[in-house]
Amino acid sequence: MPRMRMNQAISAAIADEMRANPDVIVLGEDVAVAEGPFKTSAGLLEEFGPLRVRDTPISEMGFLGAAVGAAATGLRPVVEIMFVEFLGVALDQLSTEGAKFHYLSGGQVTVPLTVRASVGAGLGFGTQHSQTLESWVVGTPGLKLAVASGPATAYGLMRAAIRDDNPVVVLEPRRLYAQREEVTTGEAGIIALGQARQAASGDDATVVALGSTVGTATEAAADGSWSADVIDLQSLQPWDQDLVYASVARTGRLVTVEENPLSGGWGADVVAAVAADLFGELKAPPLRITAPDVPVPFGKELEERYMPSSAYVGEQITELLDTGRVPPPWWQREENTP
Amino acid sequence: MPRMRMNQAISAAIADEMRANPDVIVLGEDVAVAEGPFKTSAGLLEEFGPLRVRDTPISEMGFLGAAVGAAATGLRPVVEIMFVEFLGVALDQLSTEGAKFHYLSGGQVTVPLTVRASVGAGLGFGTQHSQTLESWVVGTPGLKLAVASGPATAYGLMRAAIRDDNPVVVLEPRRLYAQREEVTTGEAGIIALGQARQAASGDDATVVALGSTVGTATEAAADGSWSADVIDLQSLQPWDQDLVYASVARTGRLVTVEENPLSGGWGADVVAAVAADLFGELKAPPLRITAPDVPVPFGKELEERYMPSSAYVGEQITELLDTGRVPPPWWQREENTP
Amino acid sequence: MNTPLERREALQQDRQVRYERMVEIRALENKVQDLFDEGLVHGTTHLCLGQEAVAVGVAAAARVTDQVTCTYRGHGVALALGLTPVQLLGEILGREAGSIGGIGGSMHLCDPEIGLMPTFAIVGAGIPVAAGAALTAQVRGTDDAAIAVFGDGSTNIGAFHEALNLAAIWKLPVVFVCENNQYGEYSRIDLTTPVEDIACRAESYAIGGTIVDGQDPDAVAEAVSSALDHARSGGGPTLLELKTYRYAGHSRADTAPYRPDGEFESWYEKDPIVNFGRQLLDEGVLGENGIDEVQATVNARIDAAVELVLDSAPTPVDAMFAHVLAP
Amino acid sequence: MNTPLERREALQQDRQVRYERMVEIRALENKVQDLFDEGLVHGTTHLCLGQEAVAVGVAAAARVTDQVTCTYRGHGVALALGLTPVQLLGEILGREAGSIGGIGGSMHLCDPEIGLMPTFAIVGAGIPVAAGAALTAQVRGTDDAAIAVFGDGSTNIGAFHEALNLAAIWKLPVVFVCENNQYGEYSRIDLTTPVEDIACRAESYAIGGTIVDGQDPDAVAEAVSSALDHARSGGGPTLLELKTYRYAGHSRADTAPYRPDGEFESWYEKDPIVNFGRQLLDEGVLGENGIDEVQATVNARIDAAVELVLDSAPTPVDAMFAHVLAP
Ligand SMILES: Cc1ncc(C[n+]2csc(CCOP(=O)(O)OP(=O)(O)O)c2C)c(N)n1
Ligand SMILES: Cc1ncc(C[n+]2csc(CCOP(=O)(O)OP(=O)(O)O)c2C)c(N)n1
Ligand SMILES: [Mg+2]
Ligand SMILES: [Mg+2]
Repeated sequence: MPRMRMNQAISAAIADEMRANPDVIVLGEDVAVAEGPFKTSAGLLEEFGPLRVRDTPISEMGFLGAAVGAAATGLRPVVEIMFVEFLGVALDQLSTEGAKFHYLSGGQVTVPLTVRASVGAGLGFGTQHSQTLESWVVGTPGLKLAVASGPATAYGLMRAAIRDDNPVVVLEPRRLYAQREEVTTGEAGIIALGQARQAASGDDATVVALGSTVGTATEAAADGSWSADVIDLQSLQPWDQDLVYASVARTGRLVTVEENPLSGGWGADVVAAVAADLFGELKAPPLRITAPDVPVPFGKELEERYMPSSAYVGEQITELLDTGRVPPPWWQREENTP
Repeated sequence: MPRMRMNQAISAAIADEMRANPDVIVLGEDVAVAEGPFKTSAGLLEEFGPLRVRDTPISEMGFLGAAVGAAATGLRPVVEIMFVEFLGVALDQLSTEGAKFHYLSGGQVTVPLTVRASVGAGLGFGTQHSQTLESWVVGTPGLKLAVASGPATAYGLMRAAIRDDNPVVVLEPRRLYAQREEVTTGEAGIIALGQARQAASGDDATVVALGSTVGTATEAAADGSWSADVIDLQSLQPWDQDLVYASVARTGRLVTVEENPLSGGWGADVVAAVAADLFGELKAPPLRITAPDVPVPFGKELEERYMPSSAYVGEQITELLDTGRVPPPWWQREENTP
Repeated sequence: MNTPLERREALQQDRQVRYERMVEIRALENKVQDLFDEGLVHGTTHLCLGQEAVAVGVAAAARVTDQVTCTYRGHGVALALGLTPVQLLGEILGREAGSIGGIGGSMHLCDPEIGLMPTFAIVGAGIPVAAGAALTAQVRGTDDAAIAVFGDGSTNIGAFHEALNLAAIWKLPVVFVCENNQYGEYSRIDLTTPVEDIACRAESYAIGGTIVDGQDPDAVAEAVSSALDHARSGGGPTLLELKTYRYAGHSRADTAPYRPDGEFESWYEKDPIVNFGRQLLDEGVLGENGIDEVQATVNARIDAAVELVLDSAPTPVDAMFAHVLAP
Repeated sequence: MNTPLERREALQQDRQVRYERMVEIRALENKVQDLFDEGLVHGTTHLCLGQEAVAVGVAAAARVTDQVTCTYRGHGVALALGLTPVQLLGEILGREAGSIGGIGGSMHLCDPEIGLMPTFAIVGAGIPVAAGAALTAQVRGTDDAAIAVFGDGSTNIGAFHEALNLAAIWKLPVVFVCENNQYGEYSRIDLTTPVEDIACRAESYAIGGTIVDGQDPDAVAEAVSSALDHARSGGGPTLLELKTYRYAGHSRADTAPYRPDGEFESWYEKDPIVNFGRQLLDEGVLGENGIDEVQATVNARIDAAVELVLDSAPTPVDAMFAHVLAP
């Protein structure tokens, strides 16, 4: 099992799919010659040539739209949106065109498109380059959405996304690109979309995490005075109700750990579903641990506070278990309100 | 109290603010000479002239961006996005620029911008012109979001939005434009942003509705074998926790009625907050009544089925009260899954 | 009734069929307006009356394996490409017989067999998508091409600019066909667009830009053909501006009160059907009673289609759950 | 230390100050690189080394009441407009002393007093926003104007096209200043842009498009001035293409290995600071030791600013809760 960084795992996943299928192409700003601003397409131009690996002009609407058209006519484009915020200039092509083509062709046209985007805070990129923005994507029937939590899931989800016949968005927490771990490559490493993964086991709570917060939650669970199932959701649309429900049915407590602001965050969907369907099984109120409702601040210390840390996750869960009540978030304790 | 249609109420609200403040201007496609595709700017060009009421080229990114710039330098633009889907070609200016200017100026710049958009199904406009898409807007710190539920709230929210020093999105359920009611105009008719309204009172449940579903929920409550507080949320960001919590604390049951698909819908935020903060007070699981996770279909009968009807709301709530369990949605009963 | 493919082939081979198809488009659009006025059409609809030569010229020039994107004002292009009146009316009236089973309505047609990609209700959106279809041809090394058909008003939106730039730099085999019908919704083009001729915008991308008489199906077919040849031979994209005129209002109930007096009349002198009919008579392609015969054939066809569709099964409710995701 | 307004006025009045400001920009950018290499800068930063004449020329031509939008590569424009080295370094280093209190970082500067609108980290986004600032002037009937400063690569994005079209049709008092520094990130312009001169894109909007020597602050100031005059007198927008060159890589660690051999050297012969300094010496505006003196003054100022900022209070954590919403 090779040990690799997450950006290497992504490059490897794309390369493996490109080897397997000549229809897979790669588009994006500086993905070819420069091998991607985050080196997530290393070696691709060299191996697959300029017909299949292309640097684009700065025009996300244009090249994402072209990718939709290419996908609808037989290719399997992998498009890089360098920072997820740039979807703000291109969302129409993803959500209103690509996601609806299959429906609007009566099933005659498929759009096997993969849209990769880097997300999240922690590297000092500032307010316009540090959000996670799952909410822009999640309420769109016709789209799938997966989020990598490290090299192995990045590899496995990327390959599944490229093989899928639907438009799939894969979000890559930017601050994990340099993280290393052993990665099962090849067919065995592929992770089915819609399937979650149990990252740790325990009895006191079910902690559902996504992307960058999987590590945070796992660390918190390892340190804790309590033990929990930590579930790496991996896919957000669709999400794995079976695994989450089975765990909550056992632990009786649900906690979500989210890097996004509270409002509109993905955890609300999970909490709402569990509260509806497992009402009788809950021993404590569901707890969402999130960032505050503020734009992502610059500054190392501020950014670190903005994102839930493992210590903070640990404290919040401890208090939930101790009191049976949802503890106030750190900013309320410090009397800060956005 | 004049009786007016919702589009007339909107025109009146804008006109009243334009009279009160010469900085208010109106921009959009065919809002001037043609008085708006839905006649929501009737009389404005005539009264306020072409300097302040302007038809734009088809370029939502361009004119929304111009509105952000105008707002940041002292005007109070009211921008029409004809169908909310068109935000897909312009979201950057709303969410990544306008919403963050105040923050990114250290409070030196304000952006008193109002973005109006028509939303929703029911008029046969098809998949790309029938969504509600609150989810594109709601998770953005720095933005406010209000939704009209009829002529009176359209008037009151519009005036509040134009007066607000922040970017405010006001969504207008398209199929209510022709609805009539008496409208309190003038200062007394203004509705503070962030404040909900109790549309009906009762004991068995708290039914939280928004926009087009307010009428649906109120009708269901009037017919029902049960009685409920029906709350017209009016604002979604921020939303009125006080009113909702006070009601749920009394009724012990929460139901949201949403026109959007289940995934990513606004009701999840409300349910998650209530489940966390009023866990002990809930007598039954929270119920979300929504549209299915499918693109909005064309065809009168399909569209009508797509949107929750008052009969359906009535049945679902009845079953919740009878069984103490969340009833399956209609499509599950009919063994349809998207 | 012929299949879409047969209809397309006939049109490509035969100028009389092109004439007939223009007559069919007009008759069908008028029928849609009637059905709308009778309250039988749910929702909205955008007619291409007056623009028939564009549709037919494009379809005559394109190969069946070329891909075409067009807009909500796409009934004409769809029929010209080969979509049958039943497929079209079925869609507009929400029947299973519609080209996508009635789930889409007037703005959403599609038939991959004849190269009709899903049509677009978002202004400008089809332009980059056509570039993408051309990318497929380029990557696969076929000599297929793509065509984007869009309006004059759409040339002010970012997607137009981005698509042309991308296609130019990659020399994609795509032809950008701007139907300049003088209006975007209720606004005359000069109120929103500072240039007289949209073709001049080609210079921003160092590609060819040509003004074409959009009222003449032969001229359209020729211009599109030569742009397609250029594209197929690796020369990259071309922008064609087809000058034409929208006879009806923007959509359904719009009576176009904003039109200056006499404008409609002066364009009607250039009516594509009247003129092309006259030309085919002169050439002897149409016989003495040819015009009336074509009209009668077409009317019968449309009437039969309307009857068939009105009698056919409406789209069932559970169709909304199909094709959300590919398996 | 002078206030931003004083700094701006001095620059507008005095060509020697313009020279000094260019030297300051360069010294400051070099210092930012040093601080970055020392690990003191969190995040990323985009230097405008080589492009100093653009910044200074624009600031010299603009009134203080004109509004300017610029990009993440905006340190130079900000300093030229009057932002102090302390405000800039404070922002980059995340201190309360920063122009927005350190909450934004290198890409997010702002000072309304000198017309510096919040700077943009999204390519193209500032272009329509500048058109909007011009709209305010037009609606209010002042004769202020707006200026958008953006890169060559940004002219391929939709917002550029939409903003120019809108400004043209409304004759907004705005000047579009394209800093053509030959690269967008790691891609040479000819890989992404099919035209040689971006100025030609003005024709798509029937507005003036002019190529300007972006290495000469006088030429820049003159071109911007005359475009501003045109704008103020109701003539509408102008597109200026300022040919210049980015000495550093795109951001932080990029060493620009993709540059062809000799390219940097040939541009360095046109170095704006060297050339303008020489010119001012020739003209006698600078005395014999003027160059060294200016450098010494600037160095001292920057060193003092760095010291002051490094000793100053970091942005407190609770600052993230301020200014999310206006009261
Ligand atoms: C992005 C977007 N903005 C606005 C609209 C509303 N709209 C529909 S058609 C139309 C006019 C388009 O004009 P043109 O491109 O000239 O095409 P035509 O209708 O004349 O064929 C507008 C503004 C839309 N569908 N999409
Ligand atoms: C919409 C968007 N796409 C991509 C980027 C990433 N990006 C940042 S700078 C840059 C290059 C811009 O080139 P140019 O406009 O020439 O400006 P320069 O950096 O040369 O000043 C790119 C692609 C972005 N910030 N925004
Ligand atoms: Mg038109
Ligand atoms: Mg550049």
